Amino acid sequence: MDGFSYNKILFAALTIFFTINYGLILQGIIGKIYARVGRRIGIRLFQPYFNIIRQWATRSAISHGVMYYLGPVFRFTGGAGILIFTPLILDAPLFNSFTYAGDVVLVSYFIFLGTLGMALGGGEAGHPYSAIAVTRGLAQTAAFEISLMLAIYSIAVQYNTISITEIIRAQQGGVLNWTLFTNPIATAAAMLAFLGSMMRSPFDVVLAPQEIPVGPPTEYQSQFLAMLMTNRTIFPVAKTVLYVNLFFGGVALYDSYLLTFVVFFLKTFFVYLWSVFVGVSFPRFRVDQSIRFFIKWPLLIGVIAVVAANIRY
Amino acid sequence: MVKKVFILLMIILTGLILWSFVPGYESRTALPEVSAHYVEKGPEELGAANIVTAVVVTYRGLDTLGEVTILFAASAVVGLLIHLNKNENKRRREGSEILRTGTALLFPLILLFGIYVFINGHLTPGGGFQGGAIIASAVVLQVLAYPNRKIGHGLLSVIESLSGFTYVLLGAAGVFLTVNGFLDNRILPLGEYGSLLSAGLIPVIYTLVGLKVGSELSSVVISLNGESEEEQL
Amino acid sequence: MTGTIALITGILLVLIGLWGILTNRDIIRMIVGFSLFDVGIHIIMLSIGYVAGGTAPIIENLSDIGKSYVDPVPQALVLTAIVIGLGITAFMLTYAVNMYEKKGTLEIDKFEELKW
Amino acid sequence: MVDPIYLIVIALATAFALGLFRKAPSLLPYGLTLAALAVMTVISGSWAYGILSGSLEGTDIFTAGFTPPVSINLYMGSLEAVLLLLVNLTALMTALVLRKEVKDTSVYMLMLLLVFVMGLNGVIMTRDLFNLFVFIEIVSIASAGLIALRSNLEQLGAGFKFVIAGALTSGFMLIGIIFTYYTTGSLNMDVIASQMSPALAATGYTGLFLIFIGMIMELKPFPVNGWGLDTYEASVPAVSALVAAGTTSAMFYAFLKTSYMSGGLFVQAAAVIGGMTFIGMNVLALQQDKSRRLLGYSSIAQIGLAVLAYALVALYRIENGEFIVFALILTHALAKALLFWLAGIVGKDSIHDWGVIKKKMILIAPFAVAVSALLGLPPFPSFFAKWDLVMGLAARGGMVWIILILSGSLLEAVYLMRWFGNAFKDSFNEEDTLDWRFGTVLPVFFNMTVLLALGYLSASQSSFSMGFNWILLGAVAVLMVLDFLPGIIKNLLLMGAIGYYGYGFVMAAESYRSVFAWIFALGALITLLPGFGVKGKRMGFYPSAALMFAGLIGLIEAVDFMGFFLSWEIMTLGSYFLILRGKDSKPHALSYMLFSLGGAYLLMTGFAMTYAGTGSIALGALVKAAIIPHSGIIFALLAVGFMTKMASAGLHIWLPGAHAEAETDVSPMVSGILLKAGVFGLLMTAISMGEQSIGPVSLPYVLSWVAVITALVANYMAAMQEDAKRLLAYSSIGQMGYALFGISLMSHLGWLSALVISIVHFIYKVTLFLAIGSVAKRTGTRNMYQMGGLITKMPFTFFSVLICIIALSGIPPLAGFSGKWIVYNAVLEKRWMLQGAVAGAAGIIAFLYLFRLIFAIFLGQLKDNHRKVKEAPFFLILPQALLLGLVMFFSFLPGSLLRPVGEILEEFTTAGALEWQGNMAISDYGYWNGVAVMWVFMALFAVFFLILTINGRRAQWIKQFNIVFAAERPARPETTHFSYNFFAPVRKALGFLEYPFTTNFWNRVSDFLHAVAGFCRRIYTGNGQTYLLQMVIFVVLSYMLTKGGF
Amino acid sequence: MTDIIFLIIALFTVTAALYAMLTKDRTVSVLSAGAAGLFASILFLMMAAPDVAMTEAAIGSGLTTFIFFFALRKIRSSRNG
Repeated sequence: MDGFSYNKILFAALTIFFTINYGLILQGIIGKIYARVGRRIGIRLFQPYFNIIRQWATRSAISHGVMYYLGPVFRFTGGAGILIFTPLILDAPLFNSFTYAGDVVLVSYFIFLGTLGMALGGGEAGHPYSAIAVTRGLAQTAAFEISLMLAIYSIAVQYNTISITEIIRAQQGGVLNWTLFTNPIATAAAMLAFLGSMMRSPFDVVLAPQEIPVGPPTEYQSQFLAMLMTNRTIFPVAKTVLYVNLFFGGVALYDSYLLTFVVFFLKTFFVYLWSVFVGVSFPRFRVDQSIRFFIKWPLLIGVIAVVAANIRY
Repeated sequence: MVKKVFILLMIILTGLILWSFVPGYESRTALPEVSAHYVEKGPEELGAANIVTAVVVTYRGLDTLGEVTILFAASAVVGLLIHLNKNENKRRREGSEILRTGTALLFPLILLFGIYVFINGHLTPGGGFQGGAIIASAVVLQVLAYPNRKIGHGLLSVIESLSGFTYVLLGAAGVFLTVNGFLDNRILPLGEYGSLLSAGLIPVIYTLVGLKVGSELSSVVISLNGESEEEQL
Repeated sequence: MTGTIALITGILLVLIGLWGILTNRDIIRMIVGFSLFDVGIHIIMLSIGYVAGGTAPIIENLSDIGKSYVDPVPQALVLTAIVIGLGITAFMLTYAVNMYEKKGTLEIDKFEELKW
Repeated sequence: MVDPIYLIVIALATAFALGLFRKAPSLLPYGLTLAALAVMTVISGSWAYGILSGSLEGTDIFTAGFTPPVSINLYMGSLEAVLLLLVNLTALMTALVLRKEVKDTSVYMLMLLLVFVMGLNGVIMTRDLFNLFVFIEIVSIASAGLIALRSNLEQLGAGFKFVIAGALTSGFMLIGIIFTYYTTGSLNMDVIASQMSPALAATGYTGLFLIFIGMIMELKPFPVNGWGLDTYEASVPAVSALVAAGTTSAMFYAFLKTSYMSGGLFVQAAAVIGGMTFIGMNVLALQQDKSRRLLGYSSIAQIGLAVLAYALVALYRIENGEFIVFALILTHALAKALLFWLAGIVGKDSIHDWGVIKKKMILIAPFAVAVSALLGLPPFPSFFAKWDLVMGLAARGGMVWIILILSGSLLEAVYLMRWFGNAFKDSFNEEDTLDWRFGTVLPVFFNMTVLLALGYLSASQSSFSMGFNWILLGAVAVLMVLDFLPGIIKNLLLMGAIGYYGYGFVMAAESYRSVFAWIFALGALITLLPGFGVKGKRMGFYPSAALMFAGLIGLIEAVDFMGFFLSWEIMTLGSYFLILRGKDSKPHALSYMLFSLGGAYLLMTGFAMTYAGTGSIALGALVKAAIIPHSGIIFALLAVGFMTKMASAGLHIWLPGAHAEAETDVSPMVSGILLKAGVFGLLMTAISMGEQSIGPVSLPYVLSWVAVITALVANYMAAMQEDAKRLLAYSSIGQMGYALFGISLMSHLGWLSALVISIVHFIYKVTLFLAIGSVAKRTGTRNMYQMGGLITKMPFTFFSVLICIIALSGIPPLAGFSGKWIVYNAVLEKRWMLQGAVAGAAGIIAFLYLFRLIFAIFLGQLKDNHRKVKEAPFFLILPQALLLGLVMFFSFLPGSLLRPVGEILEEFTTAGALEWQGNMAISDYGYWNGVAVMWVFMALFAVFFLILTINGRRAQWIKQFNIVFAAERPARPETTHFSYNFFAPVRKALGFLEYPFTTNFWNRVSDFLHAVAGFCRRIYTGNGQTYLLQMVIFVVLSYMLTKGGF
Repeated sequence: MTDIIFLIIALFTVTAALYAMLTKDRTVSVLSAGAAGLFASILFLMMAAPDVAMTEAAIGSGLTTFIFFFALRKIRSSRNG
């Protein structure tokens, strides 16, 4: 929790760079797995790299207006902001550049900056599909956030802090210290919410391919789309890291950098995989169905988590 | 029927309320303080033999003024309503010959009797109201005998107004001439006890009251008979 | 005794008057009820002022002062009340006449233009 | 000094003399009558002045040259003098109004008028029982005559009922008088009073009872008053005015005299009857839509209140009783006479036809004054009377009566305000005319002036320590007088007054008051700015606004309950008039007023209980109130009272309509500023009283749930609105829910969040309402689905909305986040996570409506009919720009806001207070560096923007419809602007939240009351005989109940 | 003795009053009420109140009855017309 120093700018840039690469690889792997489950060959592992580079290189940029132009900027700012406000690896200065700016509340609210930017940009594009997708996304977000919030409350009471760093620190010293085991109910609630936040099947109606090709960014192409795609590589990572930090013991800085990265990779990968796993086994929900779903079971579990935490701690 | 029984019940209950006074009641043997004062000091103070008159005209003169006002108001209302609802007058059958002759004979007598009653109010039973009523009866006879004769409000109204006005002024004169003397009869000398011209202002006031009440009641009767001032004499 | 009889008579008259007022739908007869009601009250009033063995409070000679007289005050009040009663009766009758001219009936329950 | 007996002499002499002028031109008798009444007025006025100023003393007036009890005496004291002045003045004015009738009625009407007045004078002055009876008879005969002034069927029927009821009543009374004479041997009230003893009261019970019941029935108690109502309805309005003002006042005074005479024997019965009348008449009046009959109901109710007040003053030995009773009577008389005269001018009986009053707009002013005075709003004497009464009752344990009085008053507000609203808002037929003559108009304005003057007098004489801003009230008065000037000048005047006063005021405000002082004073100046853009006079706007701001500022300055409550009511009144100005605001303004009054009465009760428990009316007494018995109830009353103003769930139904329908620059006033009054009050209560509970129920805990449910449901409702201003209105409810939640946390952080939310909500809700208001103005609609794509047409407005919605939703770099962050910490500290989660969910739902707001209006496709829309006018943008500057300042330096506010609160509790390390705020749980967040945001934004711009510098701007839509280019914007029923899936899933529980509840309450009224008023069958029977039953029952048998 | 006469007249008064209220005929009713007034005035006389007796006779029973009849006549005439 130090203050500002100029090297932190560099650290932040490195964090973003690292995450972009990691995210792209992760995308490739997940894509592969997804295809294999569906008995297809799937994309190449580095296909995401090609995609994103191609988009950045596309020169036919057109704009529908100021907000359309700024939308991706907002979006990426939001994604990158979360990333550098969240400790990726405990006590590693490189991955803790701006964590001093705020705690888990800041991070969870900062998420909305990107969302809002996207929504505004898509909105100005004038395509109705964008707006429809935004409404679906917002509605779904509103539904799952409540159980996530309950889970966060539960662990905040458990650890008596809302500082992410402190929460990670409290989980050190063995697998059994993870929130997953010390507070399984809260974890359950949060992981259900996680499904919604990843917008994967069955909660992927926001981007439903049949009706709305790509969701809010319907009208985006070329460099704007490139920026959005870049964001899409870091955003799931940032979110996953947050979940890992809160519920799966975070990633401590081990003596061996390799070990540290392996742990980081494994934890984020499996948490990410969880959403994929659920996604392939369920059909898609309509928005109202997913709202009803979230205000039933995850909510109930969340309430139990909070009440239990209140009693226990 | 149920309603009538209920009303009866209510009246019985009202009766019970009033009855609650009866057990505690017995005729007085002595007068209350104020009444005793009237009876004992009244003749000297006011010079009126008829104590009731003394009370009515002077001691409780304000009541009497109010009473006159009530009659005045009543006749004004009667006048107002008749005035507002003018309708054509049908000729009525004249009274019988006997009635007309009798009326011609009796009318002045009754008038005189009325005047006698109010002039002597301070000495004998009677007074302005009774006298006024008697005068009005004379008018009633007249109206019965000659239903179509126009007896206007004009004269009556002037008498009424003047007598009333004078009454009030005389009352107010007491305030000028004595202390706190509104309606005080002693602004005129009390005179010799028991004579006609005694008791100061009382006979004057009773005369005025008699005239006023007589004219008012008469105009009520005339109004009810269907006369309105437009057709007056 | 006279006083008590008068008092009871008065009360009875009041009640009879009330009965008439409350049960007769005919306005004229209601007014008759009121005048009986009034007479009853007047009798009650006089009974209050009655002094057993008292004479009328007319003192012909000053030497008569000190004899037993009935109370002059209620008499004065009744006098006033009677005149007021006449005024009110005349007044009610005028109303009745006008109401009849307007509506052609004297049933009290036909005059319900205003309610609630 | 002229002997008061001349009052009677002059009236009678003139009346008698009028008979001589039967044939004279009508002007002569009319002139004589006026002269007589004028002289009487002067006489009684000089007595009133003399006695009240102390140069004269009350005197006995003897008649017949004897002293009482031998002869009848009258008395002229201060009360008599005032009442006489009232009666004679009213008569004089009524004579002016009746000018037109003189021709048709010959001299009779004038005679009756004079006799009537003389009778009233006598009733007031006499000290003799039988004489009182005579005068009462005079009054009833004369008024029965005046009732039939036009001699139509209705008048005759009503007059006859009046006469027979009067005859029955006076019969009972006469029997009572003579019985009393028997037991006491006297007719002089003073003598009887001096003899009165328990023994005498027992033997003379029946007599005294009959006098009592006779006097009570003269006052037309519920339910034996059908004849009285008919009279009010049927008479010429001017006569009704005289009856309502003169007869009732005089009869009431006579009732007082007889009641004193019997040594207060029937005080309890009077209390019950008075209370029953007050409530009963007010309930029944709900169903009434004939204005004169309505006034009749109201008159009788008011007299019931006066009787009740008298009885309670006597029962509970309340101080200042004379003032209480007579303030009520005088206010009622003046206001009711005014309203009846007004009814004469308007000439329409149905309250739905009163719109015609707007033909002379100025008539609204007396109407408003009279209605306010009747309702006991400040500054009219009735306000102070009710206040003193309630305080006194509370101190002596008369809670039941307080509830009764206040609920009756609320009911009264329902129908009076409905009527006023109708008159103000209803359209009218151009062909209708007003009876606009000197003679009819003068009395109305005269009484209005008198009411205002009395208000000033009673305020300046009142017992409370005056902390009130007369400068601002003076501004109200000046603006009222100068209402003919152009709006801009008045605006300058008002801003000048507020600026001049506000500077010292803000500087002087201490503690958390200073926060609200800033909001109120700054808010006033900023929200008045748009007024410069409005052309024309804006009649009524500036006085109302001044009234509201005066009230708001008074709230801060108040040092005692009285001052606080007074300011509260003034603020309510001003804002009511402001809201009423909106286009379709009639029902909303009404419900606003009713909820506000209801809330205010709860406050009053709470204050009264505090006073009862602590013996102090200083606002500081609330601190002491924390430990007295019933402190929980006090807290609950105050909390609910303030929550009505904050529009918490269940008490909110007035807000959406009221805020949405208000004018463009009124919405920000009432939403951004006015709501904070509730926050202020509740915060004051919470800070002063601390945690309170009723039994095992902790009140802050209950409040917290109410708060979060308010926030959740309101935000949900906001997301479902199609009307942009309604959306903002619901959003305000939700934000106030957060503030309430903060207060209910009862901790440093909780209160800090409430204050911060108040401040930022003020800033962005004013901005938003101005921005959306200007959009609505430019596009001519408030429906969002009819807008779209306005970003290019109104870019500044878009920008200000954008900043505001980011701030409002609490997204980090802007100021709104601070409130959220503090709330989270406070929730953890208190461990109310469930409520916290609901509040959080509400916050997320807020995104739904905020996005909808900006998207549907500014983004998407521009509609064809909006292609020529212009940017908002300068004076609507200027305040927005100022406020946006403030938002940005607080966003860059959140500490500049949080630190001073936090320091203020440390005075009360330091537990959990934020610790500051440079720009970093540290709580017990977490930390937040707003400055760092801002810089990170800006840096990232700048970098990415540069990347995008450099990479795509050849970006080409394309036309509106250049999109791919189902493989076609859309030709019309409507098909591509997705906006109507925006959140249909949410509605499908959560539609149950929309079920109007609250609205249905209040509708049922209203329906129930109206049904009760509709059913109960059937007792007024219209049959005179039935009325008589009811009276007899009433007498019998009263006797049985007071005596407990026969 | 006087008591008995008084009682009898009192009974007459009450009877006349009752009859006035029970009879179906308006005219009879008015007349019996007048009679009751007349009896009452005798009672007044016996109670040493000659003034009142006179008044009651002249006004209470006399003039009032006249006025009743005038009113009745007017009503009748307006019915015929």
